[in-house]
Amino acid sequence: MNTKAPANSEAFLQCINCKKILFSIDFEQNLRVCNYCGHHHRLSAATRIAWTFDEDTFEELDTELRSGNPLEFPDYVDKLHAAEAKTKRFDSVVSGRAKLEEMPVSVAVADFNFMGGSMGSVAGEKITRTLERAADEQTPAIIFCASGGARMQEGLLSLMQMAKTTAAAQRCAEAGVPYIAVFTDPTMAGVLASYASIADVIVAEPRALVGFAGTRVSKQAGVSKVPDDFQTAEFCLKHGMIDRIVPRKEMRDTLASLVRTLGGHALSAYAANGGKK
Amino acid sequence: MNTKAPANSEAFLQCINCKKILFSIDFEQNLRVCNYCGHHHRLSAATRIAWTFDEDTFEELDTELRSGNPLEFPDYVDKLHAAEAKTKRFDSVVSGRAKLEEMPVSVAVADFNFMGGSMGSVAGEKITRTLERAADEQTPAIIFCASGGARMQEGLLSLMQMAKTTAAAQRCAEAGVPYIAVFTDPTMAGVLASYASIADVIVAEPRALVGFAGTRVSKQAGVSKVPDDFQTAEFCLKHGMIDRIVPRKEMRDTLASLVRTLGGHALSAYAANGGKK
Amino acid sequence: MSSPKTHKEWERELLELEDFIAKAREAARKEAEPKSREALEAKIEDLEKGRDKFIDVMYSNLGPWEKVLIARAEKRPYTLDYVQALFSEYVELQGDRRGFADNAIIGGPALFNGQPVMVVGHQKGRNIQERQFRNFGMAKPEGYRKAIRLFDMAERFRMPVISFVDTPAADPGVESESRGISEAIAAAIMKMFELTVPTVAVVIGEGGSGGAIGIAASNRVLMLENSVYSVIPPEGCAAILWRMPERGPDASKALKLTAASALEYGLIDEILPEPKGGAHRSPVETFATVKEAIEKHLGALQKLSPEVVKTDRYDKYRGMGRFEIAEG
Amino acid sequence: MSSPKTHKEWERELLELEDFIAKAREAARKEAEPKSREALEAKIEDLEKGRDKFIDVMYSNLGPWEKVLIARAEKRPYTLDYVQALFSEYVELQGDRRGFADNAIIGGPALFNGQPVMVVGHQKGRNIQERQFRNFGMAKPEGYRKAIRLFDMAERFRMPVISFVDTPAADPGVESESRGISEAIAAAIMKMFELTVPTVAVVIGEGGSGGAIGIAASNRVLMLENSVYSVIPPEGCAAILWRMPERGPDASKALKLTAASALEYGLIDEILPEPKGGAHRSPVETFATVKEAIEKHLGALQKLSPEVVKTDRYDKYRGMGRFEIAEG
Ligand SMILES: [Zn+2]
Ligand SMILES: [Zn+2]
Repeated sequence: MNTKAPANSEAFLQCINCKKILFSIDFEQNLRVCNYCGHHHRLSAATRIAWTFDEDTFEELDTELRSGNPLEFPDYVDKLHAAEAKTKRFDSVVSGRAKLEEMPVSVAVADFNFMGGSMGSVAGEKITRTLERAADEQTPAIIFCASGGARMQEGLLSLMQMAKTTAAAQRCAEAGVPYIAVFTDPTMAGVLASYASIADVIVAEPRALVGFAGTRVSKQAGVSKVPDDFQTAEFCLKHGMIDRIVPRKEMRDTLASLVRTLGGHALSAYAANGGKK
Repeated sequence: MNTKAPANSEAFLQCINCKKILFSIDFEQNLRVCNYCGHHHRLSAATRIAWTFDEDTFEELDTELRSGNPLEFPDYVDKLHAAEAKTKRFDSVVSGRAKLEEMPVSVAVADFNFMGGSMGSVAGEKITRTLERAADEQTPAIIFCASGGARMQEGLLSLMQMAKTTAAAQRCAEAGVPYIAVFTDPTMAGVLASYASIADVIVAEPRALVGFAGTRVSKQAGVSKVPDDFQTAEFCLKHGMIDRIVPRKEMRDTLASLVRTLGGHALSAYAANGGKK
Repeated sequence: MSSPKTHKEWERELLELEDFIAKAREAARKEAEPKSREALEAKIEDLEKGRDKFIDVMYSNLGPWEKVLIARAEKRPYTLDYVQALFSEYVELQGDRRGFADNAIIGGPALFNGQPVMVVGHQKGRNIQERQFRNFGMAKPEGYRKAIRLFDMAERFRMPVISFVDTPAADPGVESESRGISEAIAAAIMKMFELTVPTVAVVIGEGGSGGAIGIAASNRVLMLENSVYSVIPPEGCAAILWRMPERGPDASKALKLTAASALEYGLIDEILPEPKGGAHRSPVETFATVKEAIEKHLGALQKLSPEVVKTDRYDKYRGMGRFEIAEG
Repeated sequence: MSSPKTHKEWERELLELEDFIAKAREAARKEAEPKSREALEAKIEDLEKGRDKFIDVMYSNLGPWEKVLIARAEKRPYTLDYVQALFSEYVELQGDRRGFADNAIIGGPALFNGQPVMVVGHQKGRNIQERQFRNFGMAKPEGYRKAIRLFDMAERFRMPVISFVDTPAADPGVESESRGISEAIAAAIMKMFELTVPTVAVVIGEGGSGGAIGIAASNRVLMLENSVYSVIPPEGCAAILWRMPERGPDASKALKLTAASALEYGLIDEILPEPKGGAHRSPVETFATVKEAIEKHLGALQKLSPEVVKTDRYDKYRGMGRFEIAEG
């Protein structure tokens, strides 16, 4: 695994969950999981990639895709520019190829820092390409989800990304290539109700927020009382909606085992093709 | 529809549900549904066939199949002989071909009078042949269920009929031929947990008993309280397990519409083959 | 001037006028004296012309918010009205076969011009009891799972699928969440992309986000002129943008949720014109329009091979989205 | 003499003997004086020979009821014991993706001799907490629906399915009934017949009626020597036949529920011998036997084409049943 240098120069930081003070160096060593309460703090796409896949094997693709403002939605351009400045990226999804324990995988990782990881045309296109590459090249797909949902500012175009990405997941299934989704905090709404939920295997980070409707909406809508763990990964597990909750430090091993077992057939086809389609 | 002559020479009878006294002639005219409480009294296979399919179109098949006593199970032979004497049949299922509003259908009808409609090797074989004929001849399958479950006296052979009949239903589905099941009182246990529950469309007669475990077993097993309508057709409808509750007098029309719509493609293939495979 | 909040409120003057005309007609009917009756009838005729003009003006150049109100109008034809008008031998099938039943999505096999098809649609209710029974047209997971079952049958028995879209949203409650409303919607979308039979969706009222796309991902998507199709309800959008849900009318402009916008962005295939004054003012005319449109699109799709039907659908959605290409 | 009701009761004398030997061994260990210790050890050796002979006698010529007791024994290896012993990289997958999770059926992908397979099995518990957590190995609908999901993946990713059967019955409670336990079992059976990947089932303990066949309808079905497979629990059969559930031992004879009978009637493919004294007396030996048998059958099945794998399974079950042909 790769270096876990402190993200900033501060020696200490505070856990956003339990509010305890942590040593930055310990915190990074512990993959940004609080030593006290086990809270899994959010990661940028770059960090996630570095900590998950084989060192220096990630090849980023689709970098030319940039969100426009097709609806001329008020203030959207400003928000995009702010997000671009903050993340040095053109949108919330990073996509490409990587290796996991030397097995080739097609990868997409969402970055919550870019407009809450929301899915507009660019995110939808990148997810679609990731799943299409998986199908075409017979390499298992791994997608790390982190999103508040569809991107309102692209209107119906965003809604259609739900159909488009789901269609690509269907193509992946038909091609006999496993698709594994990782729900990180948060995985919500339009993303959850499309490509995220139909992965062959779904694992989630502990206590990740996972749900369809904003919590307020659900609570208003339901007459039944709201359980304490409502819209958490734990709630999803109890209700059969995900396969496992996997702590961050076991994530790489778990994903590798899933790729090796479920992806065995696809990877043989990949190898038979000389490692390329 | 065919003649509904009184089954016996008595002028009156008593509803087994509401205990009111009924005129036999009215009762028969009303398809043995109580005028007062709407209770659907059980029908023999012969009556069911006469009241459902086009007049004189039923061609009975598989009549040579007769239950033996493969396990040398105590008293089984006596029970078989008694059932044969009572029903003038060799087992609980009557199978064959018929027409419904001039459309060819593959048909099986269970007779509860033969050892509680239980499924042993013969019933399993007849259901299997009915579904295989449907698949092979591209004629929709209609099966009227009435059974207490698998026939204990044939042991594991009976259990295997669950797999065998279900496999035949799978073949039917793969052949693009619709299979419609009608749950009549009672449709239970091994029959419900095999070919009955995986029909494309399931309709039930009102208040038919439908369930997996004997009512006593379920009540013991569950800590939760037992609903009033537990294991009735109405309970199944509420829980999404059946498509419709169809009163006996609407059954023929409903089945015909289903065959005409769902079976349209299969029946075209049948017609293109000159009405035979 | 603040925007109207309901279709009734927006049409208030028109409804008053219609009410007045109805009363005048009643008076004329009761009037024994021929001269007076004639005079009254002449006046009524004038009033009716005035009303028609009123409708003309009101319904020409509708803004997005007015369309939202019309799309939600209680008097608008609902799915079962179309089913009754356009199909024969419809048998409604129920249940998800997993323990639950839903009444906000309905469906079953039927004949369309004598040809077997599978019908699926959201169903709203007109009075309070009906509305509760239909959960205001908001389907729970079991609704989408029933739809999947019907899609499966459609594929198995080679029946085209006609779906009618009319929902404010999928049910967002705790129960729905606990049974996986997100998975149900996603799985329904996925199933639609598996089909090799032609699929045609008609947005007849509200095309409400995920709840709509769950049964709308079809080869052809048609929208009635005054229906809307949106990623989020305008009130919800306003609440997020400006923390003022009452600014729904403004949000409805920003969201580009009209049929015209959807067509412009290449997201639907055709706009079906409504009768003057909206679909509810002449349901018969509306049914005829919808029927003809389905015939046309279904006819074209049925000329394609099953494989092409499927890739046509994939390619259609594959192309949706608008983005820029950054300079290398 | 009344029949024993549990494996423990049946083995009581043997267990006492084993207990005595253990105590003697402890005493020998503590004995400082070499002569006395030697004497004790010699006695222990005699006792052990006696015990072995005891086991020999007890476990030779077992009746059906004794097999029922052994099949239900708490000490018997359970599915997860086999999973741990026979496979690597097992990742347990959970959930039916419909709102519910079950702990009586478990499963997931794994490697078997380095080759990807899908493992599914009933899981019982050993202590009270575990037993409740596993619902005594009685799966609810969600267990079978999870199995279906795993079968689907196995097909999609070309993985053979290995299932371990060990359940008294499917859960018969009100909850299970309300979520369609019957449909879940039937759909699981149906799914197994759709598969074109090889499937091998091993009955390791109790093959309890519908609950068992729901994950057992495989290309090859193997039974451990002392496992049982029955259409109804013997106690239930006795209750129906004689209204005396305590006559289970008699019913167990009538039901022909042993591996030998199943093989005789052509319903299974092979009986796997157990170590002397039952699978639990030498799990390692049992695991080796089971592993070898799976290798053999899987190896043979993997030589067949996917289509043939499927028809092989169909034909196998198609031929099950015994009836007479009446004179025309
Ligand atoms: Zn903390
Ligand atoms: Zn009565």
